[in-house]
Formats: sequence, structure tokens, C-alpha cells
Amino acid sequence: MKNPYLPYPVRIDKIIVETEDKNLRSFRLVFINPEDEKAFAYTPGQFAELSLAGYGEIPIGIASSPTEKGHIFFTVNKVGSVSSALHNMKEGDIMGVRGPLGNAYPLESMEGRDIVIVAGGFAVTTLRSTVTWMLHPDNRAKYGKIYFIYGARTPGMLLYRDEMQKWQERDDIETYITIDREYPGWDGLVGMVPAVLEQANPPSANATAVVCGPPVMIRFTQPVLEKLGFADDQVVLSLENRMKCGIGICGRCNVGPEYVCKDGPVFTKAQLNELPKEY
Amino acid sequence: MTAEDKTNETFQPRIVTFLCNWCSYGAADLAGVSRMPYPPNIRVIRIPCTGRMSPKFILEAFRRGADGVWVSGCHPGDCHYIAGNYYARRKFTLFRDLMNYVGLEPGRLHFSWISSAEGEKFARVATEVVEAVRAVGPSDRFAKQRIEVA
Amino acid sequence: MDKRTEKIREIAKRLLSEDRVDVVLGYGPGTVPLRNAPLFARTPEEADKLIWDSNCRINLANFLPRTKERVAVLAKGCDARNIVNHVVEHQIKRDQVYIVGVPCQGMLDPEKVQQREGRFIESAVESDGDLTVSGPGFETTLKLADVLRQNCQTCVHRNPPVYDELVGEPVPEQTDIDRYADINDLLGKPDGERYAYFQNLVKDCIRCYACRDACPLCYCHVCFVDEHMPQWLGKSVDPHDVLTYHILRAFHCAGRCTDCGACEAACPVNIKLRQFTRLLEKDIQERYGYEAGMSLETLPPLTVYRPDDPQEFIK
Amino acid sequence: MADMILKKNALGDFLKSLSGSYETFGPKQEDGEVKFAPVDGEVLLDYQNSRLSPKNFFFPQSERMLEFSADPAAEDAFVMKERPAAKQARLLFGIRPCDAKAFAVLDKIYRNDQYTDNYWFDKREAATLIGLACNRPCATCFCTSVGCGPFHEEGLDVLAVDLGEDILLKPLTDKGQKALDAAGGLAAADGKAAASVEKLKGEAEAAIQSKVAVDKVAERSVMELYEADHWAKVAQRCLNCGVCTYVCPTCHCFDIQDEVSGTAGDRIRNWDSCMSWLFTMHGTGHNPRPDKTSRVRQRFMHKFKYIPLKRGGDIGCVGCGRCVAQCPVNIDVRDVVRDMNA
Repeated sequence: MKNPYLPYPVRIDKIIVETEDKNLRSFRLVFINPEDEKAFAYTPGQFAELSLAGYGEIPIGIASSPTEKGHIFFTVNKVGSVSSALHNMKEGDIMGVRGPLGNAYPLESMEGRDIVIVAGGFAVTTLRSTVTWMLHPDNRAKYGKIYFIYGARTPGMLLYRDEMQKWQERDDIETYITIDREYPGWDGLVGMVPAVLEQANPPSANATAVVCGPPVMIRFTQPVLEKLGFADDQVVLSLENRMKCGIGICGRCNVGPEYVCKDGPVFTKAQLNELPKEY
Repeated sequence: MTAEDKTNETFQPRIVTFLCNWCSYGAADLAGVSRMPYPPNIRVIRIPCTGRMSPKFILEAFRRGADGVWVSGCHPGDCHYIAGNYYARRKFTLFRDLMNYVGLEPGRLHFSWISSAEGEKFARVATEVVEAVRAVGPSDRFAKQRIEVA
Repeated sequence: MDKRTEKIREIAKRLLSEDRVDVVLGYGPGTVPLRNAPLFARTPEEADKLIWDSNCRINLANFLPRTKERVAVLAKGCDARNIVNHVVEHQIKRDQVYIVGVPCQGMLDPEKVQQREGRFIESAVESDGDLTVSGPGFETTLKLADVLRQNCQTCVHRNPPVYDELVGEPVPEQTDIDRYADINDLLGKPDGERYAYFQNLVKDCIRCYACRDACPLCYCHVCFVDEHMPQWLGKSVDPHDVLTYHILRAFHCAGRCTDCGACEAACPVNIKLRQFTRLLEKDIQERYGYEAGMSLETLPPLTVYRPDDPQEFIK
Repeated sequence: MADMILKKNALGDFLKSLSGSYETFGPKQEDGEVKFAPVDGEVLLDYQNSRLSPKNFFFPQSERMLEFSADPAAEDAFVMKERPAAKQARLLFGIRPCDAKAFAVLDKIYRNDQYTDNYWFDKREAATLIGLACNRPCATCFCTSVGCGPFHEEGLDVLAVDLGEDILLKPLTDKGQKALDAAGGLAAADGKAAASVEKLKGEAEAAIQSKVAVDKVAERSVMELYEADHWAKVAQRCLNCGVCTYVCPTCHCFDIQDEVSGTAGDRIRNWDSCMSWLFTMHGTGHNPRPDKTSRVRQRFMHKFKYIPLKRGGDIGCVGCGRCVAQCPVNIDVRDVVRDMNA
């Protein structure tokens, strides 16, 4: 019987301090056993339990794309005891990864449609994965227009800026990067994500919106999407709940009958309408 | 730890020692610069005042395998914060009685008042504490070893 | 019907209809024999469901902290002392709570009754100091006094020390009671035996924390067992963690515990939790001459000091 | 597989003969309590159910899952390792049908379409369960209302029925048959025995006085049940103590914790409870179930709505009545379900 609780051993290959407040770091992880990398076959939107022996596990969305071989990549906010311990790790240290877990974004059913990606703050991680995957030559043709709208409080709080700069230079994706308020030296967009989304005015007729961000952004984005003509089953969201097992057993991430860890974390707005707001 | 280490002669107890910054910590310093000998078994943790001591700290030390715990602060009436040690005294009294009641061996838990001028008293009490703990032997009752579950 | 039941309903209805309080906290009949349920009466009709008998064990003071309403509470001697505690510890304002004192002759210990016919008991009826329990094929009458809880048998404060209104006349207080005979026995034993005794005492603990949750003293927003960074103790049933929990919880009740027995009544595995708290109660009485919750003017012993407090053990 | 008869006075020998092939457990009186303990022959036959459910056998309250070396110098420092699975064949004699049904419910929880909890199934599959039918149900029992019953067979390998002088043993699985074969010394049951079983079963079912209906719970939507106003009433007296979850035979939620002592590290799972505020607390300080009402609601919704919805209709409550008997403030699941079904 395969033990679903046993993490794969990985080595921290690289640590990147992502934001000016130094609370977000990215960890590039390399599997110690090459066969584990094969077993860890994932899809954008899935997450993994990062395992720090002696501290515990935390569920973190996978920020890398399956099209990027040789490593997996996570961006972690320093909040609790495990994430703090992770922030204290050094390159070369050994830790564990358990996954991939969860249901992923519905990339197949999104084929042939326009894609509107709306992200706020550090919730952009799995959307970075998604965009990277979609822009890959093998995949780009499957989708119509791609809109990417992303905001953070300040320029220094934006994740993955170099990559996004490259996206901005491409003509097969419309990229809108915004910050909340005017900031010295920033000559890009200024304004909250929902407002920028409204200005971008993406078509909704044959489109799917994928939204990830802090609760307040989600709340204000929804009426905008509605105004733009997105029906509830065209809006895809990803939930975060406290988790332990990650495999739909231990019971703490339940939102109604659904286990966020296994049945989610990705749900459409239409699905969430039928569930208690316990997230 | 081997069986031999457990004999009282060779047993080197580990004693977690909480010292008030304003007095007993200074006394330890004074004892040191005055080259007064005292046993090396004490591991000092500096605290702002004995009033800051929580019984949790004492129990935590025992749980982590300390053979003895010693708390030392300012003499009554001399607290840097006026009354911290008076409040602490009541806590210590009750906690000591409780620990004794639930079966902590007498001789493991010690308290003292030592002013920063009493380097000599510090060295003397340190010696007394170490000897008392050595006499009781290694701690096992409250020390949590590897978790004992299924 | 117990006379006190009638009187309680009368008081509750009056308080509600005169809008003196928003809710009367009392007891209603439970769905199983020997167990009452807390009842929150907000209307005179609901007040008609209030009862009083020997199963009013739950300490209703537990529901007071953080309440916004004006509350009337039925309070036995111990419960009233816990309400006093709450007022002294600023958990509720004195004028927000209307104490309906109920002189108490002790609550029964269902375990003592169940030793006989256990869960097969289908009904239990009280009258005049007797308890008649019956079930399929049996009926037994017991003396209530024989099946009282241990803390009730040794109680010396049956009458509430503070109240706004009393239900009936005060009952005579028990005198010549040795409240600590068993504690003193234990203290006479060698430390190794005491250690073994306490290990054994808590060996069945399932870390459900019902003792804490039923205790009126445990109103902390975050209990030390739920803290992390640092996490003071493990969450398993490792015997060291279990004993640590009980030691620290008892210590947090020092000088505040009224020996109401809520912890033992709630414990699903019958741990005698009061063995921990009573040592401290005895100690505080002997060393500082203090009994918890007897007066609104006296501060709890760990929040005050005397320059000449005993310190015979301090070097 | 044929029903067999065991003379009651030969029960001790029967259990002893099994102890060669199995680690044998049964109900015993310990400190005034019924507990499942290793047996050497003597067991209780006429007992009220144990205070705690026997789920501990397959889902210990605290269980080491993985271990690791916390010695930085070690080659495999901080790499999680599996522990050898406990494969010792165990035999549980005398568990009640409700508790066996609970195992059947948990079998569906611990194995979903993607994952199998090896810790549960390693022990579960190595165990043989001989259940003891309830001739004398308790006043708090309501098993017949939730798809179970005093003679229910689901989850068991053998059903034993106390016929007075004799015990009837009804093998239900190959595993059960194997145990009976291993014991030997049994006689074939005749038609008279079968008739007595039917009679006892009828009497036991009739003796269960408390009934609750759950039909409307099944019909109603999650949100309709969730938003009902009776939850606040239940929550008002709830202490959120979690006794119900700890004594419950189907409560299965757990926490995972790491512990290190010196250079030895363990990843452990412990029973956890949805009654605890910490259960759902996010690292950010946000709590999706911030109050008593949402927590107490979760437990009942999980048992009576979410589990049936997700696991093919089976209710996640077996009617054992433990929570009814143990709740310090007398929150009676039967009343709560009546409210849900009203």
C-alpha cells in the first residue's frame, strides 16, 4: 500500500527573496530521487504539502509550470511556525514535498476560450504556473486571447517582476500590472485590481476568468466580472483553508461536503454559491 | 547516559538557572570576575525580573531533561520594578508545593534571593544547588523522552 | 414539584416581564436520566421550563464571560463564588448579572448511581431526600445523601455568599468537615508513590479539554495548550504531555477554584481532576488565609502580596 | 458458511484456542468501566457499550506515522521514513454492531477515489471482528433510525448472539470463517437456534424506544440545512468541549504534529475535533468557523448531510448514543436531528 503521507525528499536548490518586506521567499526544489520527479506529475492550480521535519507541513500552491523541467518552485509567505522555519532554511538543505494535491485549474475545459487571469498580491503563484504553461509553444494555440491582470500594494511587493516584464513584451498575452497607489519611480498602471480589470474590459462571451487574491480583492472583483458579463460558471476561484492530510480525509478543510484539499482548491463561482462560506 | 554516569559521584547534573537581570545575574558576574569557584553545571537564562517567571518555564526545563531548576532574584523590597519578586514569591510557593505534591523529588527545584553585591552568596548557593541535585540523581519523572504513543 | 422550582420560575418570569434582564440562565430537564441541560430562558414561557433538583451540576457561571446581555443566573454556593470571581476579574460587571442564589444541599454524582444499573436506567425520580431509579425489570430507591458528589459531601459553602435574591431560606452549613483528608494522606506518602499516583490518575485522559471548557475559570481566549511559538506541550496522549497539561491547568486555577466540580462532571473518562486543584486550595487557605469568591472586595491571592509572606524554602 | 453453536461455558476455551493465531481482545470490566482489553478467557457478555468506542484499535488517539533522524550529522537527516506496519493479526471479540457499522463508515472515509489511508487499513485488514448482538439496548440507543441495528452485520466478520445457554456464531466473511475454523470445537446450529435469534432480534429492535427520522435531511439542500435557525439554539449551551467527537465511533478528524526529542523525530497524528476553534484557524488569523454556532453545526452537518452526500448515502452516525450519554450539557443528537428534519 502506497503511503500517501510520505513526502518526497528534496533539496533546496535556490532561495529568492521576492518582496521588499522580505516576507515572501521563493524556493526552487530539486528531487533527490529522479524517479520522484516523474511521480510528481502536476497541473497548474495544484498544490503540495511542504514538509519540514520537526515543524510540520504547509499546503502551498505550485508556482512552477509542468513545462519547466528539473525543479519545482514555491513562493511562501512567512506567517506561522512552519513557514517561518522554512524562511530560515538555507540553499542545500533537505526538506520534503508531498503531492501534487488538489484538483487543478480546468485547463482542458478552458481550451478554445479566451482566458482572463486576475491576481492580487502573493496569490499569483499558481497563476504564474498557469500563464507559463499556457504561453508554452505546445499549449498557446489551444487558447484564445489571454488577459493577465495583476496588482500588489507597491512595486516592491510584486512577485516575479522580471518574468512579467517579458510577458508585457509579448503580443500573445495582454498584461496589466498595477499597484495600489502612486509610488516614486513607478510609471506603470496605478489602481486597484478590480478597477484595472474594468478598464481592460476583456470579452466575456467565450471566456473563463480565473481569480486569485486576498478576500477583499475577490469581493470587489466579482461585481466587475458580473458587469463584464461573466456568468458564475465562467469564474474560477481557488480556496485556501487550513489543511493537514491534503488527501480528503482529516476533515479540517471542509467547506460543506467538499474537501478543499481534494475536491478543490479550485471551484467555480457557481459551485461556491451552493456551499457555506466557510473559507 | 550510561549506568555509570548515574552514580552520584560522576553524575553531572544540568541545572537550568533563571537569574534576574538586576541582581542575581550581576551576582553571577561578580562571582566570575572575583574568581570565586562554583560548579559548571548551571545553565543561565537571564530574565528581566522574577515576576516574569511563569511556572511554564520551570516545567518546560524539567520536560526538556533538566535535572534541576534554580530561580534567583532580588531580595524582598529590592525589586527593580518595586514588587515583581513579591508576586513571584507567591507563584513560586504554590508551584513548588504543587510540584512536590505531584511527585517532583525534593531537591530538584530551588529558589534564592541574591543581590548583585552577593557574589559570594551566588557561588555558595550554586554549589548547594548542584550538590542537592546531584544527590537526587538524574531526572526522569518529568523529562519527556521520545514520545510514548502507539 | 420541588418548591424551589416554583419559586425559581416565579422569579424568572418576574425578572423577564419587568425587563430587569434579557435572559435567565437556569436548568431545564435533560433528555437522559440524571442529567439536566442549561436553559436560556428569554421569555416567561421559556421560564416555565426551568427546574431545580439534584442534577443541577453544571456551573452556569461558565456562560458569563464575554456575554453582552443582562443576565440572571441561578447560582449554588460554588457558582455564586465563581460569579464573584468573574466580577473581581472584570469578566462581567456586577450590575450586568443578577444572582439568583439557591441554597444547595448537594448535587448527585451520576457515576455513583450508575454503578448500579448504568445506562439501562430509564427514569430517576427524587422525593424527600430519596432517589428512585428504575429501568427494565428493576426499581431501586437510594438515599440522595449517599450518592452526592464528593465535593458536595465536603462542601462548607452551600449558601451563596453574594446574591441579589435567594430562593428559599439558607441551609445550614456543614461543619466539622475535613475537606482535605485524602490530600493530607497523599502528602504523607513518599514522592515516588505520589508521582505514580498522579501518573495513574490521568492515564485515561483523552485530551478533550472538557474539564477546561466546563470550567468557569477557563475563559482565556487562547489556552496555553493551544499556543504555538512556543508550543508548550505536545498534542498527543504521551503521559508527560498529559500530566503537564493537568499540572498547568490546575496552577492556572490557583486561588480561583471554588471546588464546584464542573471539571469532574464534564470529564468523559472520570478523572478525579480535583485532586490537583484541591492541593492549591488547601495551600492558599493555609498560607494566605484566602478562599476564592467569598467577597467582591478581596483580591485573588496571586494578584496581591504581603511583605511577610512565608518564604521558608527560599535560600 | 454455516452458523455454529458454542456452549457458553466453553467461551473461555474458545477464546483461548484463538489466542494462538490472534492477539485477542474483548470487553472487560476495568476501574468500573467497560474497556476492550487483551483477554485470557474471561469476557463480559451482558454489558452496556464501552465508554469510548473501539476505533482506537485502528485509529489510535496518537499514532506515529513517520520518523526521521534529527541528527544533522546523519546521512539521512530530516528525511521522513516509513515505520514498519503493524501486521499482527488481531481478533476483537464482543464489539457491538453499532461500532462495527462505524468501522464500515470509516472504511469509506479512509479510502476515497484517489487515496487510501494505509494506517487505518493496515490494522483494519489484519483484524477479525466477532461482534456481539445487543439483546438489551440502552435507553440512549437509536441505531435503528440511522441504518444500523442491534443485530446489524455490516463491518463484522462473525456475528455472535447470546442465546442464554449457547452462543450462536454466524460467520459473515471468509476471515470470520477462518477464525471459526481455527477455533474448532463448534457444533452446527439447528433451526431452533435460528428461530431464537430471530426472536431475540425482534425483541431487541422493539426495545429501542428512541426514533429519529432523517428523510427530510436527505432531501434538503446543504444551504437550506446550513442556514436553518435552530443552530444558534444548540450552540448557546454548547461548551465546544468536543467530548462528543472523542467518544464518537465515526469521528475521524485528525491533526498531524511533528515532535523531536534529541536526535529522534516523529510525525504523529492525533485525534482532533471540529469543536476546537484552532481546528480551522488560518495562519493569517482568519477563521472560517469563528464561532460556537458554526463549529457545532459542522459536526452534525458532517454526520447527517455531508457524509451521506459524499459517501453514497450512508449516514455518518450509527446511533450508539455515546454522545447523548456523555455530553456535559445534554445536547442530544436525537433532538438536533429532529430539528434538522423538522
